[in-house]
Amino acid sequence: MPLLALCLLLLLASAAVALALAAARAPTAAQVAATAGAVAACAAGLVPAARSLAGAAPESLALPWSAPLGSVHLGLDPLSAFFLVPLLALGALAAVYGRAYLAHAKGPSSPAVAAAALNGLLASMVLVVVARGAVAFLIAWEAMTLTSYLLVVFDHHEEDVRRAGWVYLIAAHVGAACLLAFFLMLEPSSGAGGLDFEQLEQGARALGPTALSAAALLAGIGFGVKAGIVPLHVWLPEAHAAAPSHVSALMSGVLVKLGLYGLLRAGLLLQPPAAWGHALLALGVVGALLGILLALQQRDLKRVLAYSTVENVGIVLIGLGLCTWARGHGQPVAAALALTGALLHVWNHAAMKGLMFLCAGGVVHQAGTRDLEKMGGLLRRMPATGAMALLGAAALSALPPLNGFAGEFLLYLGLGKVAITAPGWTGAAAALGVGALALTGGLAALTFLRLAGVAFLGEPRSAEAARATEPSRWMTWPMMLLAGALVVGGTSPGVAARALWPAAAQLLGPEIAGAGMPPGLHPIGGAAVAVWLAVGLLWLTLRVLVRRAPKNVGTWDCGYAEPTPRMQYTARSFSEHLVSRLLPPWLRPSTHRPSLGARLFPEPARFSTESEDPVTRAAWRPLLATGAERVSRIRWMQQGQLPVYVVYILAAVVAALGWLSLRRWLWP
Amino acid sequence: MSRAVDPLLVVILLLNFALLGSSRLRAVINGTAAQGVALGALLIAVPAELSWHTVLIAAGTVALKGVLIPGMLHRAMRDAAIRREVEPVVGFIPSLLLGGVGTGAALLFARTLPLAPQHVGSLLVSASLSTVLTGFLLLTTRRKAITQVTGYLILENGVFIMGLLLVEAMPFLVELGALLDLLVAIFVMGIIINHINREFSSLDTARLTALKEE
Amino acid sequence: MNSAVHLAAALFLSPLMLGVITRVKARFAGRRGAPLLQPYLDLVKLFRKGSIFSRTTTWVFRMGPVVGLATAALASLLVPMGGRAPFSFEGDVLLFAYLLGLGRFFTVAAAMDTGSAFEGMGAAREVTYSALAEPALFLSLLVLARFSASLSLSAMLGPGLGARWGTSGASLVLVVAALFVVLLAENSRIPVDDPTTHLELTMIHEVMVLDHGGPALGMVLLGAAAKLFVLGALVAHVAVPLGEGDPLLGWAWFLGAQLAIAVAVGVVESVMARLRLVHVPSLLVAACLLSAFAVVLVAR
Amino acid sequence: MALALALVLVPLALAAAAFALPSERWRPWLLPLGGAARLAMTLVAVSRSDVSALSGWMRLDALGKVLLLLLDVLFFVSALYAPAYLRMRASRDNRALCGCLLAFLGTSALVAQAHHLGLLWVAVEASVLASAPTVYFNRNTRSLEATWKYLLIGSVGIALALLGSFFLAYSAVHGGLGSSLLVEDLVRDAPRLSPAWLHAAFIFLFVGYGTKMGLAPMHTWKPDAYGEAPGLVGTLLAGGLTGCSFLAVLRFFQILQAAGQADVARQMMIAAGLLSMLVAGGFMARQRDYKRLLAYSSVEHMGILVLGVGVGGGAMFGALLHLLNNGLTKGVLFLSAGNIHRAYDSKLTGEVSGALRRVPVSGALFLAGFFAITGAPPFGPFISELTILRAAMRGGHGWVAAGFLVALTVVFLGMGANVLHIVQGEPRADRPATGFRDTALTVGPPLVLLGLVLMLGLYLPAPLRDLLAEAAGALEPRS
Repeated sequence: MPLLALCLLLLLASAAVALALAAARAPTAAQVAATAGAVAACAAGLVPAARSLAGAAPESLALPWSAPLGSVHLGLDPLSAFFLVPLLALGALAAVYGRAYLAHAKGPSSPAVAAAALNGLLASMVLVVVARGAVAFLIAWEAMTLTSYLLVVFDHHEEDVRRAGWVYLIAAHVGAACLLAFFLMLEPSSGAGGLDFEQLEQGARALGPTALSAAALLAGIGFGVKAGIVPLHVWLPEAHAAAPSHVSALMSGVLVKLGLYGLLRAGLLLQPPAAWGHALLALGVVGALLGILLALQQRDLKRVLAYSTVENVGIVLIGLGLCTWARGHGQPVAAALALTGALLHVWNHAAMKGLMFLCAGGVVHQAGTRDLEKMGGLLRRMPATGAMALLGAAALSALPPLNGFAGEFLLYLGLGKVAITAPGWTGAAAALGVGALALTGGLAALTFLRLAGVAFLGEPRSAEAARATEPSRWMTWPMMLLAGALVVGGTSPGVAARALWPAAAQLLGPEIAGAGMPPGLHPIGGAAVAVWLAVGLLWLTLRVLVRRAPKNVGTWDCGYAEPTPRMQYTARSFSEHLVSRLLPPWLRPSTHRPSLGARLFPEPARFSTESEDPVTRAAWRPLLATGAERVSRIRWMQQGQLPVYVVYILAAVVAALGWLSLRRWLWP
Repeated sequence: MSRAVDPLLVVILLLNFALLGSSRLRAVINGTAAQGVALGALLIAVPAELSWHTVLIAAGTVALKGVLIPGMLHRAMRDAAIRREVEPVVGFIPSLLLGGVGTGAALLFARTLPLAPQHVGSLLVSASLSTVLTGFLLLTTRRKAITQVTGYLILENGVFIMGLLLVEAMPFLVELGALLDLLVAIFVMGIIINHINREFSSLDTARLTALKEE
Repeated sequence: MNSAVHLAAALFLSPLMLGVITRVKARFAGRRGAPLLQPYLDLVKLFRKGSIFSRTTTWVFRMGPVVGLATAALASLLVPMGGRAPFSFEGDVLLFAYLLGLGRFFTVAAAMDTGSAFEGMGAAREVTYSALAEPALFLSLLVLARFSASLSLSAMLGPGLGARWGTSGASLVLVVAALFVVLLAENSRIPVDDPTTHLELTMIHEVMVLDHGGPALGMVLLGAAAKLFVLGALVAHVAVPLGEGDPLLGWAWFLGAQLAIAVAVGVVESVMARLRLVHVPSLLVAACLLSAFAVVLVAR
Repeated sequence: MALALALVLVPLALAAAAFALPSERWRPWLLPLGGAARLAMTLVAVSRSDVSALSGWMRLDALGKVLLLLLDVLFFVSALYAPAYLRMRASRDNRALCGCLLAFLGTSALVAQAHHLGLLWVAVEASVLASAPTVYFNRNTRSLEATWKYLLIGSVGIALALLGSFFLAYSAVHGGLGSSLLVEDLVRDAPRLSPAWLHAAFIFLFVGYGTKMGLAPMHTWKPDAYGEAPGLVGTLLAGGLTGCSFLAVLRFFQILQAAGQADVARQMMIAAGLLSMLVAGGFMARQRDYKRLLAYSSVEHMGILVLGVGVGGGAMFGALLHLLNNGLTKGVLFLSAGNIHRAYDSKLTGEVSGALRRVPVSGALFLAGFFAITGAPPFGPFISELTILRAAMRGGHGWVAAGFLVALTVVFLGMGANVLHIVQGEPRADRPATGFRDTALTVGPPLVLLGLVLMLGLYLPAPLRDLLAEAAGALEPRS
């Protein structure tokens, strides 16, 4: 705990130093100070997190606070430590990467302030995870929103970025309001009350079933917004695309996961009945499928990745839902498998998506565009970034021998266990869940092949892409560390699973966790090693077999003599078959076709497609628009007519006197 | 409490109706002045024993409410060279009806308020509330700044009548109220009317509607 | 030992299946056809030839054949052939499916690495159809898993399956049908794709490997054959379950069944025309529905 | 004795000096002078326990101390802003502004200390009258209209408050009490006051003083007055004057509470509070003028204050803390909005964008102020709003809490769209720079206020907490 306090202190202090230096017009020094502080703080914080996962006893700390809301309780248990590990690891890498990424930013915002905000974001996320009381949690939660918002709108001179930031802010605010209500609902109404988690747990026991469901709904909305659960995910792709890439990495890798952390904590408080597992499972399946179906339509590199985060959160939710269901139905093994798989996937996804966003950042930084259709051939021009992006793409498609496979493997096992043993419809439902997961996996492969293929392979589709070069070392090193994590996580998934088991055990409770960790991952690690060996062996074989290869020949292209980059298959055409043949119209991007031939001579016409989120398009936008329209009807009250204003006062008096008389008449 | 109180209150109530029903600015101002004089008389009639103090306030009230302010309003009307009609937003008959309904409601509500022994049976409370209501009506249904000022004065008169209940127990309160109201009326409204007159060259407050939500 | 046998079978016997299919098709067309061992000859020829690599391509292009072959070979270690598979554990069926996925990933990536419009087209179709085939494969296998209460291929395709034909024949018929469709789709056979014409008209798998030549193409061919072999093994075990018994008898039975499948593929290729591309998804969705129906039947 | 009077008379004397001083240049410096003098005196007075005068008619209790502290900090900080601001507006005569502001400062101390109901009414009155001419600073038709509305609606409120005071006094007469209208005496004898008169009195007082607080539906003057007044004046009106009226409401609430008749009052306060919040949210939704936006935000927060008092329990403390938080945050918002107004010469949201570029510190302050006022931690309003909300939940007002949250969300949406449009993006090409730049004197004061708001969110000094607790305790029912 002292080291964790040191971590928080270092983050805040370095942020303050950076702001001071920025104010003193020393932006470079400010960035360096903030980055150094972040790295040191993350290193300091990883120690207690690792110790806690290694079995150290939970620690806690109570700080006196003068506000009327009780003292601030902090604590470190395996669940917190589980989320601290990716947070601090990815945080340090993002900070290092971010310094180089933003060093020459030309936008309206100061890189030094952004570096300080990043440290603030890290500090607030750490605080979210270690808070043991609702007040500290909410403060940290909102501080997390604000700091991340400031980072998202780093480039706020662009209209898109502003809109993305605003959508994010709206979503976060609605979520926070729900959380506020959630925590306050749980406060025990008898006695002195109190908003520490312990007291809230007691309060939850006293709630009736209706109130409990309402509380669960509030928690679901509040945390679900952050986690990007469909249909609350709409802010996610916008914000991730708009933010600087290291921030997107941190958001996708960690911030979104903190929504899941909140759900898990809420689960510990509420002790959800098994029936809620169905809801989570359904949400998970919908989220996974919708997320990936939207991901494969996007033109914007970072939006692809963002929608894939929606998908992966859905996958984790499938695990959580299954665990909830299985616990209540006497399937301890399936529950343990599902939860371990879900948690492992959280870690794996943090590494994979972190890597991919950093790679995307490299591309955006060097090629100056997020549009897939303007990329191509980047692997030749930025070999390290490109190779790591391909690795990340394979991992995100959940392919062995990389880490993405391990978590899904356990999830499949858990689902499969239920599918082959549970009687009746539950078994069928679990089996269909397996089918859905398989479909998701196949579509993920499509999505990431499309991304990697269009962006990194083939020929460049724009002059900028042709000129791109490898980004600075400070940007590639963090990527390489993450890529290493992908490989190691793939070859030794058991190690990761053992490391996170204390957190899973805490969530599962002693009855289930007492049976020990479910086996299952060992062969996967071996298989991964076998794949590496087999591929290596055959690669050498091919090297030997290929004796003479003439240099400088073009692609054959069925004999076409002058193939141009424009003839390549585009990102849109890559997914066109699936999108236009198989998806219902409301899931497709809306297209604006030019009207031709209306006049005698053709006029200039534009064809454009818009990939606004279908949920936004169908639900949230109309809802907000009508809401704003309804609400602002009240404006006729203020017409500038003084006499009318006086009537309001009279009406207030009359209404109050009337109420008084009525009261006296009703309750004499 | 003297026997003259209730008749005086009736006079005031009648003046209320007269104000609601009159169509000429001059008549409105004169009605206001008359009500001011009646208030002065009330002030002398209400207390059981008369003190110099009370007489002084009464004299001041008559001077201000009955002479000075009406005089100022007459002058403002002359200077602004405005039309002499009242220009109501709500017509005279509806105004009168509303006034009648209001007076009835005031009577009903006043019955729910228990009175101290020395005041039992007095019309003071209902007259006060009804006059306040009349003031509100004039304020809200008349368009010119001058009529709005008179409406406000009537409203103040209503409050003043309420204060008469306290004139024995807490004379300080009554004086304070009376004097400060006049301060409002004279200094601030006078100044503002002057400015409005200059800026808009009319005393029609219907023009003062630039600030609004559209 | 068992591993070596499995590897050898997958790598060295699989081209024979291609030969059989070609021969069956030739016979249907009234020709004598190429020798049964023709695929072997082709492979030898290719492995001895020189190579050409477009200047557009990178290491990914060479990785395609390598990974394709490596994963098919490794997958063969998870499938029971004459007897139990050399490696079997709870969940090996998932590894099996995802290994094939890995192979596909790099085959497709290699195609896109050429920057050619045709190969990009093939790549897009390959991933689209395989994504649709995935649920059918998993659901069919789940039916078998439910019978054996295990998620291991060796158990699922083990001796108990024979008895099930008596009790749950309907769902097993559905499973066989679904798996056969998956086999055809995954190996780009008619009616999904026509593997015999090395032209851009062949829409999926073959068009992806247009730029490969020499040893790389050899690896591609061998990998594809091995994939056909291991997927065929799945179908073979479900369609013609093997009782417990002598390993030699088992192998003989297994190879016979594989030959039968090759013949069946050849027959299908001869009597059917290639589907129009837009109808391929319908076929795959139908396979998904068949297997889902089978699941519901057994879970009921 | 002397201190109590000095708190009132020193600023009034300076006000007289301001009216007498001929120099347009030096007159504004009287404001910081007066502010500093008053702040120093207030700090002394707050630390003492027996500041009183006029045989108990004036007495500084915990409630008064809270208000006085808020007023003086706000006044001092905005007074520091005044000279630089008025130098920019050299074309306008600042005699009335400086004099009236100082007069307002003096009368506000009278409000804080008045313990006689008549005196309280006079004091609130005087503070409203003293502030009215400051709205007319710009001397154009719009500001005239605003002043006219402010004055007329305010006067109606004044009249109703007086009527209410009469009712209250009569409830004492009816109860057979003596002629004392001292709060202490009334609280002591509260059980003997006539309930019927008391209730009616509270209605008139609440509507009357509520008009001056700007509670819906009596808030109509507020957007006009705040919109047309200089940002400096907006700060003092929104943070200070509303506080004076709120204090008046609290004094009467205290009497009702002591009489055990507060139920009706609480219901009305909760209703008025929620209504104010919702109405304000509705008006913010498509607001195009950012100073009017701030006015509606003020309406909303007045609603929060009375709602807190109506909910009672811990919310009482929360409401008093929120009085401070809201006042200080409004200072940040009005002063930075004033700067932005100067830098663009427009207060229409549609014409102003990219403030973070043109006036980076003011823009950032405006943004931070927006986050603070909408209840984002780590700023003070979060703590006070959470306290109120929590008390509402615990007090069994679940639906009130739900309405509160909904209203906060609506407000956030309405306000955010405007504020973000103003601070982000690029300045419009057709809005050339006016030459206004951030300087230490124009951004320093709001920065100080923001620091205080931040401090209140993270750390509540023990003396202040005790003071607030004491003040809240005085409003609780007697056990």
